[in-house]
Amino acid sequence: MAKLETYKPIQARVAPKDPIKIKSDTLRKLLKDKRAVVCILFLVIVALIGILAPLLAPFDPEEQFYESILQGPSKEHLLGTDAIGRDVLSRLVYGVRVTLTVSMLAVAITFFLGTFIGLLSAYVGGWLDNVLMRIMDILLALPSIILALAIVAILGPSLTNAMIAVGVASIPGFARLIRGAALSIKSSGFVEASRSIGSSHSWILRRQFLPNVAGVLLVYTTLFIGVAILDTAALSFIGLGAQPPTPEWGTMLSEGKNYMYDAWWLATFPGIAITIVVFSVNFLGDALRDIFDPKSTR
Amino acid sequence: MQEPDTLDVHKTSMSIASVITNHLGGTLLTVNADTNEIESNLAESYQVSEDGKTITLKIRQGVTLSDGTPLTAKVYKDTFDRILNPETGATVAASLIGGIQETSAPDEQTFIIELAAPSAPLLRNLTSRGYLQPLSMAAIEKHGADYGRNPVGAGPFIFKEWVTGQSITLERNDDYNWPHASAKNQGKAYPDQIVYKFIQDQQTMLAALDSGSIDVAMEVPPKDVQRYRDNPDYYVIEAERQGLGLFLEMNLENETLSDLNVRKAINMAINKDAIIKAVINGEGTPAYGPIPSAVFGYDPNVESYGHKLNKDEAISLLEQSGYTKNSNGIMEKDGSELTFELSIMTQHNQAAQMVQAMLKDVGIDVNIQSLEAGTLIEKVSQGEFQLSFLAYSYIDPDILYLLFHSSQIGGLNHVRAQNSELDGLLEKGRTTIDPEERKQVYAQVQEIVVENAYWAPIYAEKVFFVVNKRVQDVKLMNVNLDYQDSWVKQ
Amino acid sequence: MKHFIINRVLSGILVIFGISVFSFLLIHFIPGDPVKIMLGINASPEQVEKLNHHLGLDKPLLVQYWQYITNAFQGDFGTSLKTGRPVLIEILDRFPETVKLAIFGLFVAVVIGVSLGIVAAKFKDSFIDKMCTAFATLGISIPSFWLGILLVLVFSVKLAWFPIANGTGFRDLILPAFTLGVVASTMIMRLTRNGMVEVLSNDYIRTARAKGLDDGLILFRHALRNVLIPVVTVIGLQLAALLGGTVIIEQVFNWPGLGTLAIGAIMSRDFPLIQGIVLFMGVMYVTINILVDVLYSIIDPRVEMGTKEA
Amino acid sequence: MSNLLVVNGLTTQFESKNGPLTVVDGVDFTLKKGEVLGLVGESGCGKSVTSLSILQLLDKYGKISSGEVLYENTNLVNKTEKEMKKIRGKEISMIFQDPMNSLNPVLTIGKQIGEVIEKHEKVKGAKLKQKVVDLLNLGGIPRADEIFHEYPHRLSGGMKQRVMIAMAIACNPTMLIADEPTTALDVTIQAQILDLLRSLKDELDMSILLITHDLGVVAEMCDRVVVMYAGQVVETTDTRTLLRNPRHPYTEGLIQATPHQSKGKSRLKSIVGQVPTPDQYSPGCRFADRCPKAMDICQSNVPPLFEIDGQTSCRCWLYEMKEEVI
Repeated sequence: MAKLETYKPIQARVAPKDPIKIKSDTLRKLLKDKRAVVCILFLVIVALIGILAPLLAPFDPEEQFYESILQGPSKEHLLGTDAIGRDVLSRLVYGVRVTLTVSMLAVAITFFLGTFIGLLSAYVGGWLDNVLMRIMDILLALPSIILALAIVAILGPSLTNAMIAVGVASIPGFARLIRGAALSIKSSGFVEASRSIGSSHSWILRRQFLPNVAGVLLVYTTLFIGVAILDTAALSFIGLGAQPPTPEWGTMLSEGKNYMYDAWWLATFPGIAITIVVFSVNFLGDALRDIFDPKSTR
Repeated sequence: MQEPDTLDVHKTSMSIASVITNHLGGTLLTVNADTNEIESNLAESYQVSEDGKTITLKIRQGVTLSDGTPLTAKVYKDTFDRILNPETGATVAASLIGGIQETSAPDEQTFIIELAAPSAPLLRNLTSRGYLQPLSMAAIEKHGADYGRNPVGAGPFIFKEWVTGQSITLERNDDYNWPHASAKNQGKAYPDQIVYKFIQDQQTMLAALDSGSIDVAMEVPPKDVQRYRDNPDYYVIEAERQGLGLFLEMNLENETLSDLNVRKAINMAINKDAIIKAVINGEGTPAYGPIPSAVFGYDPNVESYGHKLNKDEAISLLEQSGYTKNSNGIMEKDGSELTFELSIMTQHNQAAQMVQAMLKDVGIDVNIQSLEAGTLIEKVSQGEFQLSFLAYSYIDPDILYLLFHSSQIGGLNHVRAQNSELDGLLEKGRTTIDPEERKQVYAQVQEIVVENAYWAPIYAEKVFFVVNKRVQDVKLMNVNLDYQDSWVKQ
Repeated sequence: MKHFIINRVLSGILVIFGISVFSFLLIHFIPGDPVKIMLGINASPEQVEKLNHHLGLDKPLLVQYWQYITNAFQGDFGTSLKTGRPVLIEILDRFPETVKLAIFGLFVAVVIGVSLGIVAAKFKDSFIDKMCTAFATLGISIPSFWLGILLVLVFSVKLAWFPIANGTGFRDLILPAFTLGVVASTMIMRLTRNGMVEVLSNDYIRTARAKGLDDGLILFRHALRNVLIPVVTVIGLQLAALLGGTVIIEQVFNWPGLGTLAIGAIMSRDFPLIQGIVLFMGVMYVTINILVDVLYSIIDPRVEMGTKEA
Repeated sequence: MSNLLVVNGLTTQFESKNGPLTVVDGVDFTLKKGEVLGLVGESGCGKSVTSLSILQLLDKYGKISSGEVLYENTNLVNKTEKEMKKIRGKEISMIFQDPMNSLNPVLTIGKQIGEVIEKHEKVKGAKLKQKVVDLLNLGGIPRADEIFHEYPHRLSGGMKQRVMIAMAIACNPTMLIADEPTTALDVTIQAQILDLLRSLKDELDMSILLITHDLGVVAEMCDRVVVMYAGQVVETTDTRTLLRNPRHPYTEGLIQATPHQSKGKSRLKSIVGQVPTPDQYSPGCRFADRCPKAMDICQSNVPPLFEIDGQTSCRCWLYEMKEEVI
């Protein structure tokens, strides 16, 4: 039904034919790849901005200047002020903290639960695989906006609940991807080989599965960070995300929408911020995938 | 503007449905725009009995509904019976004529209403357009459950088409010649057709207005009105909203809020002018009492004894109650900080954040919880809240009964006011027919509400409509637009 | 073939049943009483009580669910609490608009995606290839609602090329479909590119060239059909997503699709309508997935129905 | 017999990070009408690239830098791509080594053969279908009308190669280039395919350029042989002379390394070392460092192609006294 447009097609973006393995010389390759370096640098800078927000932000993000409401970019307010006279630049800077923490934690939920379900269902297979996959089907069929709305409505609107909603809504997609990758490892012979020599299940999972899936995990996790940021913004856009006065980019964008005609800067700057950060995360994800994917077409 | 749920005026719970059905039907009585007095309309004349319990109305001759049924007293009797009949599950219409025990139509022209007790608001309610219009029982049987999408009435326009999710179209009723007295054009309405388009988002509505795909924009947000006042191609129609634009409710069952000093301090901390300027672009007036000047019974000297902005006195009041400012600037008493949860609807985000900052100045810490409409209404009616923003609109002071009468806890009496003297006055207000006397009663009601600071009223606002100059002479008939005299410059 | 479809349909029904149970419980946990919302703030407690009974909302959950399922089998999905009209009619009134937007959006996505994919593959590792991939990553990174707002601002307000909120005709369809298309095309573009690069390096393309066939014929008859296989899955996935009606795009463009209906239903806690919409989405999602698998075997003869990993 | 194809000084280069690599270096040979010419050498010596250069089927990194390819006395090298398209599959057609992947998996056999005829001979509908079925029968494929509708993945390797052959002879070309047609097949199928090729050659009066590394196949099929090493032709002679009296040490090495029942149980000798890559060529004879009979001169300068007798020529300083063949 109403789909958050972003995450579902991720399955199609990465069609792992062979298991992506973490190579020992990964770091060297990563540093060699120009794109990855640029993205990592940019993200580090963004993270720094977030951490040093109190120093960098010219004003307190929640301070209201009643006499300078809805002013365009000017000397003292570089990116202008919003509808109750708060400095847009300061809110964007503090917004980094909110956006990064929320997306990181949301992806953590997706990562842990998704990987667990994906690996379990691929490794055990049989009826468990079937049951788990049918549940995933149900969650996938349920329009993700309804799933997110329901979670937020039950737990009450707050940033943490929005984060949980976003995290949970991405689990089915993530789990299916991991299951796909794990299945291709399982069928590639050496798992049967090691089981035939009597190695224990936990050993196989730790030594065989995880290193091989690790590459895939890293790639998808990076891609899903972008998705988490967009989905949190989407939730805020329909008023169920961060609570006022938290300076969350999605809320700022949706507030900006109401001033589309007279205060263009309110929607533009958060929009650009989201796009750039998500772009760099996705670009990094692509670079990682090309590094780990032995049959990279590059 | 939202899509209505149904056009069956007895069953709808959305005001937009009454706005549209206004054009389809007429009212028994009407309110004179200037004198605010009640005048005859579809009822030529009306008499109220000595004890105020019986109202006799003479129905005007020569009026027919759009499906051909002639308008008679019997039509009104059947309509009112349908409202009172619990099977219909009538909504707003039922609350408007709650007091009626029984109606009768001895002959073609006389329609008699019997009341359990004299009800002052009833007469005014009979002027409310839309909800109490005469309906054709034949049409209701014919369409059955689908009547909501094929309404019939005795108004200047006839229902033509409803494209789900998009628009409702009304076309002119050519044999209409019984408009209200004050209309210049006494014949059929000039416009051939009215199309109501459903546009959820206000900015998109304004974009549609600018691009010419709509001529009239309803409920235009105050911040955008100035733009159209300066634009020669448009003209703005404004009216006082019959109700408070924004007020802060305080839950008396909350232990800290039960202390009058705290409630007064909150009232005095709020800078109403700053909020009016920021939130509604200055298009409103500060409110000191529970009802705005536009509603009958408003007592002007509320503005004198109402609580004014006075930070120092607010702080001293809190100190009187034993609070002292702690290290991080928040008032504290026996170790617990003075903090409240402010539950609001998302559209009040902006005002909430301003109030939050203002209360912080006097040492009251506020966390905002922005909920969507459904959840908020549920929480406030159950009393699961401390502070909450709300707005209301109602044509008669009797709304105060629903808001403050102790019997209404669980309904609109969110603050859980239980004041016997207030209850008595509210009941008296309902049954006093004589307007002057009724004003006295409501003056006392307002005084008690303000004294006890059950609320912190913030502002009364105006309702704005913007019309493209292409369409001339769009008039305002008690808060709703009337197109009887409107014509289009070709 | 038959055996495969039957077991897919069975598992599909299981999923739909799961959806109905899951969404029924989910909805009832959401706080907010539909009647109170419906009657608005002027409602007195007695009226709320009367209406609750009238609509049968005061019965225990299980009874309500059982009643719902038995009616559903006879095609009666209950009536919307808000408008009193049968849920099925409410949905079918809105569904054509969503289909129009979905199909047109997908069309834009496929046209942009496939063409850019082929161009990028043809000029592999060239500047053009890098540009196309960057565009694809950008397309996935832009918040689609912001893109929508920008397009409205530029094309409808400033340039007035496209009307705003004046129905769902062809000219109104262009901007929303383009917004959907741009975001969706990035997936298709990436897959087509990678698929095309791989296919072009295959021996049978060299055989086709050895037969002296024209480049166009080789590209479309030989190469594209092989690339279609992975691309079809993503198109299927996206069609299911788009048919779900994208809430946000519909709100930005004031499009009367299922997305807006769903949001309205949730806001007013119209349980039967929410239930109906979710079920409708589930059925559509399952059918499209089965269709994609069938299409899969038509395009790729090597796929014997049933052996392909679902 | 008149010459069908004359290759003079053909040089093909591939772009690479550190400058162009010459994979085919000044190759000359001629293919006479009705003749089967073997092109022999270890894998990596440039024989496949030579065949692809003739039809200009190189990928976008390779190009013919010099030399000419005279086919019925027109030079193919300076023909436009459009003109080449008329020749490929019509005048000269080609079959490849790995049949498993040479047929498009998503198109039926009938379609893939039919499209050649459609392109070159504008035949359509039922007539086309009949022609394809005849070709399948000609190719020795049973149940031709069923196979017509069948998809490649349902056929065995040998069957697919037969389809490839049917496809190649669809417009009865005057010349067929077969790039290691039987290498990927098992021995029994190999013999059948070679018989098929031989019978088709006679029936359609078609000459064949047969690329292989297997001297057994050469012995069975070829009239004359060209031996290539490291991008150069090192020996050209008729098959009988080659097997009985190989001149070039590399050719000797090849023969000793090929199992044959005449050799009984004697151990096979393999040529020491590997084929050098283009950037490792020695200035002199490229086989020098692997040649048991290498002399000083071999290290320093490149031996020309010496004409030994009317039939044979050899690029080796051992035969220096014979006068040179430019």
